[in-house]
Amino acid sequence: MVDLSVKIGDVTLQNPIMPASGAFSWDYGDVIDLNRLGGLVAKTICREPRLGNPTPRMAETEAGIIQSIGLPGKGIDYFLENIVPEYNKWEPPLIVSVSADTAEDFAAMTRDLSVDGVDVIEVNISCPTKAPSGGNFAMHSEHTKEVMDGIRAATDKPVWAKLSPNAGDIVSIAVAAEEAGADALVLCNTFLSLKIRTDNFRPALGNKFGGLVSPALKPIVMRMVYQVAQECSIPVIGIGGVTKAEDVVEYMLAGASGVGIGYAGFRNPTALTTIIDDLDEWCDERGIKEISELIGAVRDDDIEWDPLVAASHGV
Amino acid sequence: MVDLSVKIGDVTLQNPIMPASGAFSWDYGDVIDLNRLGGLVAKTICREPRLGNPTPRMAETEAGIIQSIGLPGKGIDYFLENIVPEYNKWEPPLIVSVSADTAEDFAAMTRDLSVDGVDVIEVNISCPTKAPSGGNFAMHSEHTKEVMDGIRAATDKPVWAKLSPNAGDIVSIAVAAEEAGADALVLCNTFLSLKIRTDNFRPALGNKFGGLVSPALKPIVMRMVYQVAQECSIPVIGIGGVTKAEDVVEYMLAGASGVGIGYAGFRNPTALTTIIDDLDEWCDERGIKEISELIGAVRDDDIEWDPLVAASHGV
Amino acid sequence: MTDLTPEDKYSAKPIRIGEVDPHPDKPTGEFISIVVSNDYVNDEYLKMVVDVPDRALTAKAGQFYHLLCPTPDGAEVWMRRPMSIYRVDTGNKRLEFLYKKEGRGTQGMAMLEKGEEFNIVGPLGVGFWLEEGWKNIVVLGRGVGLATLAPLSQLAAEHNVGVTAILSARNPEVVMSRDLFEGLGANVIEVVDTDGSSDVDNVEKILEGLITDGKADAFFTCGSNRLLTLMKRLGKAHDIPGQVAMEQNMACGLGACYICMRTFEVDGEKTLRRVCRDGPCFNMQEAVGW
Amino acid sequence: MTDLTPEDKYSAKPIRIGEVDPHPDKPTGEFISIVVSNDYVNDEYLKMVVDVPDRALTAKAGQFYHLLCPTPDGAEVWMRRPMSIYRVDTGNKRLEFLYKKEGRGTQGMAMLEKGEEFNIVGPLGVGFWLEEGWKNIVVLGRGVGLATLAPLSQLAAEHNVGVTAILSARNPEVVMSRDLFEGLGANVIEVVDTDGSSDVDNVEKILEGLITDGKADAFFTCGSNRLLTLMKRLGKAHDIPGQVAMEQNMACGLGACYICMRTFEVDGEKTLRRVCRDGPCFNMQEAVGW
Ligand SMILES: Cc1cc2nc3c(=O)[nH]c(=O)nc-3n(C[C@H](O)[C@H](O)[C@H](O)COP(=O)(O)OP(=O)(O)OC[C@H]3O[C@@H](n4cnc5c(N)ncnc54)[C@H](O)[C@@H]3O)c2cc1C
Ligand SMILES: Cc1cc2nc3c(=O)[nH]c(=O)nc-3n(C[C@H](O)[C@H](O)[C@H](O)COP(=O)(O)OP(=O)(O)OC[C@H]3O[C@@H](n4cnc5c(N)ncnc54)[C@H](O)[C@@H]3O)c2cc1C
Ligand SMILES: Cc1cc2nc3c(=O)[nH]c(=O)nc-3n(C[C@H](O)[C@H](O)[C@H](O)COP(=O)(O)O)c2cc1C
Ligand SMILES: Cc1cc2nc3c(=O)[nH]c(=O)nc-3n(C[C@H](O)[C@H](O)[C@H](O)COP(=O)(O)O)c2cc1C
Ligand code: FES
Ligand code: FES
Repeated sequence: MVDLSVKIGDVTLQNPIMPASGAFSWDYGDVIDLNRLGGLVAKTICREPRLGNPTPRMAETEAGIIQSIGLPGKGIDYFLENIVPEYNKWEPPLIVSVSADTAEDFAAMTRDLSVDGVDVIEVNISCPTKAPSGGNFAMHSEHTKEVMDGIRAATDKPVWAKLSPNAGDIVSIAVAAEEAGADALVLCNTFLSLKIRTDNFRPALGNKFGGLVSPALKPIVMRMVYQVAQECSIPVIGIGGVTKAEDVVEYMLAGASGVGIGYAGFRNPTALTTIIDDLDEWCDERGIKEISELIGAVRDDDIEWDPLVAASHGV
Repeated sequence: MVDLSVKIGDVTLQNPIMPASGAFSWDYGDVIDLNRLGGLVAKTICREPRLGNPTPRMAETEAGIIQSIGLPGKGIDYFLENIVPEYNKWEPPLIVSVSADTAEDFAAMTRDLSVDGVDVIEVNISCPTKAPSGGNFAMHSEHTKEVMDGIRAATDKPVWAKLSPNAGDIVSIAVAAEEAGADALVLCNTFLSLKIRTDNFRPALGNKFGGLVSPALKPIVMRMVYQVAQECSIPVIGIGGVTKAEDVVEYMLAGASGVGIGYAGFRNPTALTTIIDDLDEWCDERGIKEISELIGAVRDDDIEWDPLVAASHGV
Repeated sequence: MTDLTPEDKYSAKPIRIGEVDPHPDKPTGEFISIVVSNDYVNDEYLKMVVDVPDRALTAKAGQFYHLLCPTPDGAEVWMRRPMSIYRVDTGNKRLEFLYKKEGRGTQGMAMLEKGEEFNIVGPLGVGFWLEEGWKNIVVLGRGVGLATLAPLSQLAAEHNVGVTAILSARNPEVVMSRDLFEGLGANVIEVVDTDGSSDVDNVEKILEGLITDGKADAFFTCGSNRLLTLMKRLGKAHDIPGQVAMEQNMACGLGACYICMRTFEVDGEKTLRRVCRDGPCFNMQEAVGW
Repeated sequence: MTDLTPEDKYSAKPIRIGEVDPHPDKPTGEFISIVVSNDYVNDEYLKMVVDVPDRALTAKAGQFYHLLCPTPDGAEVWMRRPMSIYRVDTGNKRLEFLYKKEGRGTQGMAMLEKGEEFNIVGPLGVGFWLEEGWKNIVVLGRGVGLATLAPLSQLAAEHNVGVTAILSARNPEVVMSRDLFEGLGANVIEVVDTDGSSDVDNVEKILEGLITDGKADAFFTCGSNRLLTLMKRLGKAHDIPGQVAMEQNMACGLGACYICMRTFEVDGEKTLRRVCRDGPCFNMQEAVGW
């Protein structure tokens, strides 16, 4: 028996597998047993009810989709009254995700969400289609610091900061979030993208821009997780392109303590629970007793840097 | 007959199709007729002979490859004496690509490369595995400005600045390059990435990090090309994920005046000339007489921004 | 190294025929169906028949399945494609889909051959419903909309409700589903473009006749904005309730992603609803045409 | 919309059998070959025979083709796989490859069936060469290295050069290429692990014997570092020239990308060379073993 549990700060997850915000809801309980997941992650909520972006909100690309949903929802009051109880019917910890347009409202919303039934507050400071200072704070370390300071002061709940792959220097932003008191870092949100249809010369999405979601992006996020895990001491959660147990292992080797999964659950609603099963088996076959051993276990301390030596080692 | 020619500043290309630096050499003349290409783009050259990075230099990923070559080469003297004449056996303009570790050497090398037989100098200020101020200047607008100022002062040849998709604010960097006098902007180099093998827990590349090359990335670069073309008035060349004529059309609609092609030429050495043929046919079928009509022709001025109206339009 | 299979790339535990169902009580499942046949019914439309595990047979009229189509061009079809249940054949434990070959997904679907596996998720969404007191309903559809409406004839038959089905098509050859409707006792009226009988004016006359004859306790439609607009207008004028099945492109199909939004008007106020979970079958008077 | 094919995703104009060759004088081409057979020769190795357009037949011993393998797992095989020419059959206009089923690429290759198309680029690289005055050469190979060495027997036969081929294998059953070497008049010596005859010591004795008998004007090897090291040592001691075919993973295969580097030692100085263009066949004394 493998111990799949991981600790993200003070929160213990029974396994490192979580859905990704916005790509999941309790509706998935129609297909799989949600009690098996490491955590339940709600769709990002905003203060006021929002319709979201114009349709089409999704289009297929070469290797995945671009999407632009626009954070639709019924607002925070409805969320607390109806959606939190819906998730609380299940056992895994509830991670709520929140977005706001100003640092003040971010803090206020975090405070308002700090209620029983909410275990973790994930702050989505990286909505790709928003301006750097209006919801996409994670594009700059100063904005990150500012918004995270307010958030930290507003709650005693664990706060996880979701960062943006569109930022140029992910490490400085991660460090800013850590210094402001984040309990964990979630890497990453989606890649700002554009698809233009060659049949009618129009953008494929109603919102013009959208976030690219594709298994192909995993190596980019893997690099970010690795870089951030080297510099920060709080846990990192890797999100991007996980479709199988080996992907979870790879993220953990790079330094992640857990993963989030979006696309794979669209393709196969049984993906998340299957990955948990496969992860268990993968560890078992290799005699790994505690999956947490894998965190940061990449073997990169004895790389052969002399090209003349390396290229004599064969294929 | 379609006129496929495009103007990049003062340089006229017979068609918008060029190879991408580092993914091409005159050796491709063993398979295709290089005289058909819009331009010939040489591998980035550095001042001194360099071995490059330790092997393995390439590994397959979910949807493409990561690679880290490390700019090997025989140095600028050998380049001028042997490689420029090799390319000059063919007719299309020669675009040489150059990299240096300091702004001073960048300027000096640009000067040294400003010889007969060289038509354009592409400055690779975006080598992904280098530090922001040591070859990867395009991570910051100030570094970009500084290095480009020196380069501009050093030559009268057309200078194309190759930018990095790893930068957070591509527009500010493009603007900096334009203000410093670049004649065109080349978007983009590769995405800094990491792959860790789950069989031996080691990085898949000898250099640990590498650049991701994948058709899947095209929507990200498309967004950058669009954003930059909106803000800058010098021509843009789109590079990333072009594998077919429609991809060229899409880049042009977004604002590009030409494209560079890497991966597709590895997969199919006949790709570049085939794309030229297909592009000709694509325009012909639609009655497009001059391909330059497509530049920036995306129809995005009458987007329906009201989600209630948009979502009543059907699928 | 053991041989690789597509299962090495994506993780899933779809339920297979004959296997123990780990979640027999859940409303929706990921299933491996086996293609029994997949043939053209005319130039553009195909009918696919698949063997399915038991739970997949719980699908109701108007519900849909979300289909993982194979690739026609080497690149993956990244998103599932929603497809209405055309027929649930509980006796043979089979499902049927009637579909039009359009883009990448349906072209991939058309490549599937007898004996091949086809991963399907469902049943999904809110189907059509029959209300107390409805004795006769009118079903009006065109093209692939008929695939969605066809199971209504079965539902109605089970509830002893009479059905008049008006099937609209370009020409008599492409009128589909006639057998399915007739087989379950529906009164079928064909209208076609070639003789002008499918004109809105003529269809309106037919509908008015049915209303006069007391054959129209409720209206059902799908697939044509022209026909929806007509039925909405007549329904409003004559106070006849109705339902319409709507379409929108989808990702999750389960209600989580908010990609599949369409506009509805409720008490004079416009709002967005999810086609996959709030529908695809909606109160016709609330649907906003396109 | 017309039906999609994989050609809609990637652009290429490979030359097909019977088509006019647009570049008859170019040394390398992208070709569509047609699989004639693709069978296991033992548990791990397969031999593929393909029909090819004329120009593809210009391949020489030691040169290779770059193969666009189909996917075994749904994801594309993103890079071509280099594979030596095992035999050029000019009479039947066929090429043969002998290959070991390893990872994704070769697993995909093993799936190809008679009649299927296989996109190949080549011939590529510097092959083996015979120098004036060589009357007898010794070829020493193991496993898949023999695929690379086999065409040497043909080249030697054409130049009236005698060949002694030492074929090393795990057990007598998996000794491959015996027929190919013998058919062209080579003297074949089998050494196997099961009776210890493949031990370096024994192979060294055999080589010493051949040197003494004047049968070793040049050495050729491929595929085993142990055997390369042995031949290098003996070659150096007895002043016998030699060639070795090297391997490295590749992208372009044409010399452009500098991915396929291996270390060589020339005049006491180490340097890197491209396997695809500077090789794959190199002066044995310059090759650095692994
Ligand atoms: C609830 C529901 C039931 C349906 N039932 C049927 C049916 O029984 N028979 C049938 O032929 N068709 C039906 N459709 C339409 C069917 O889903 C589309 O024809 C199909 O998705 C087209 O995919 P494609 O790849 O062939 O086309 P493409 O145009 O290449 O698809 C591109 C994208 O747009 C989406 N898309 C395109 N057209 C539609 C559409 N009309 N509805 C939703 N998404 C679309 C695709 O799913 C895909 O994501 C139904 C749609 C819905 C929503
Ligand atoms: C010039 C040359 C000639 C060759 N001739 C033959 C031959 O005739 N028969 C034969 O069985 N094999 C031959 N090989 C080796 C063959 O290329 C590899 O076995 C094959 O590439 C493995 O691919 P894979 O996807 O099955 O394995 P994987 O391990 O999944 O491949 C992963 C990556 O590593 C590369 N790679 C792995 N092993 C090798 C290798 N030994 N050499 C080069 N690249 C490698 C692959 O091309 C791919 O890019 C030759 C190699 C070279 C360079
Ligand atoms: C339809 C959709 C909606 C999303 N909505 C949100 C959201 O509301 N909040 C958020 O933080 N991320 C959102 N994301 C991003 C995902 O949480 C995740 O970061 C991304 O999908 C990458 O993971 P994947 O490769 O496993 O899909 C959304 C993604 C998708 C596809
Ligand atoms: C093997 C390889 C080597 C490369 N070397 C260089 C280089 O020397 N200089 C440079 O500016 N870009 C280099 N690039 C980046 C390409 O020019 C190009 O930006 C990238 O491959 C994206 O285009 P693609 O998607 O068409 O491959 C290299 C790419 C590859 C794959
Ligand atoms: S498709 Fe996801 S909510 Fe409807
Ligand atoms: S594979 Fe590109 S240089 Fe050898």
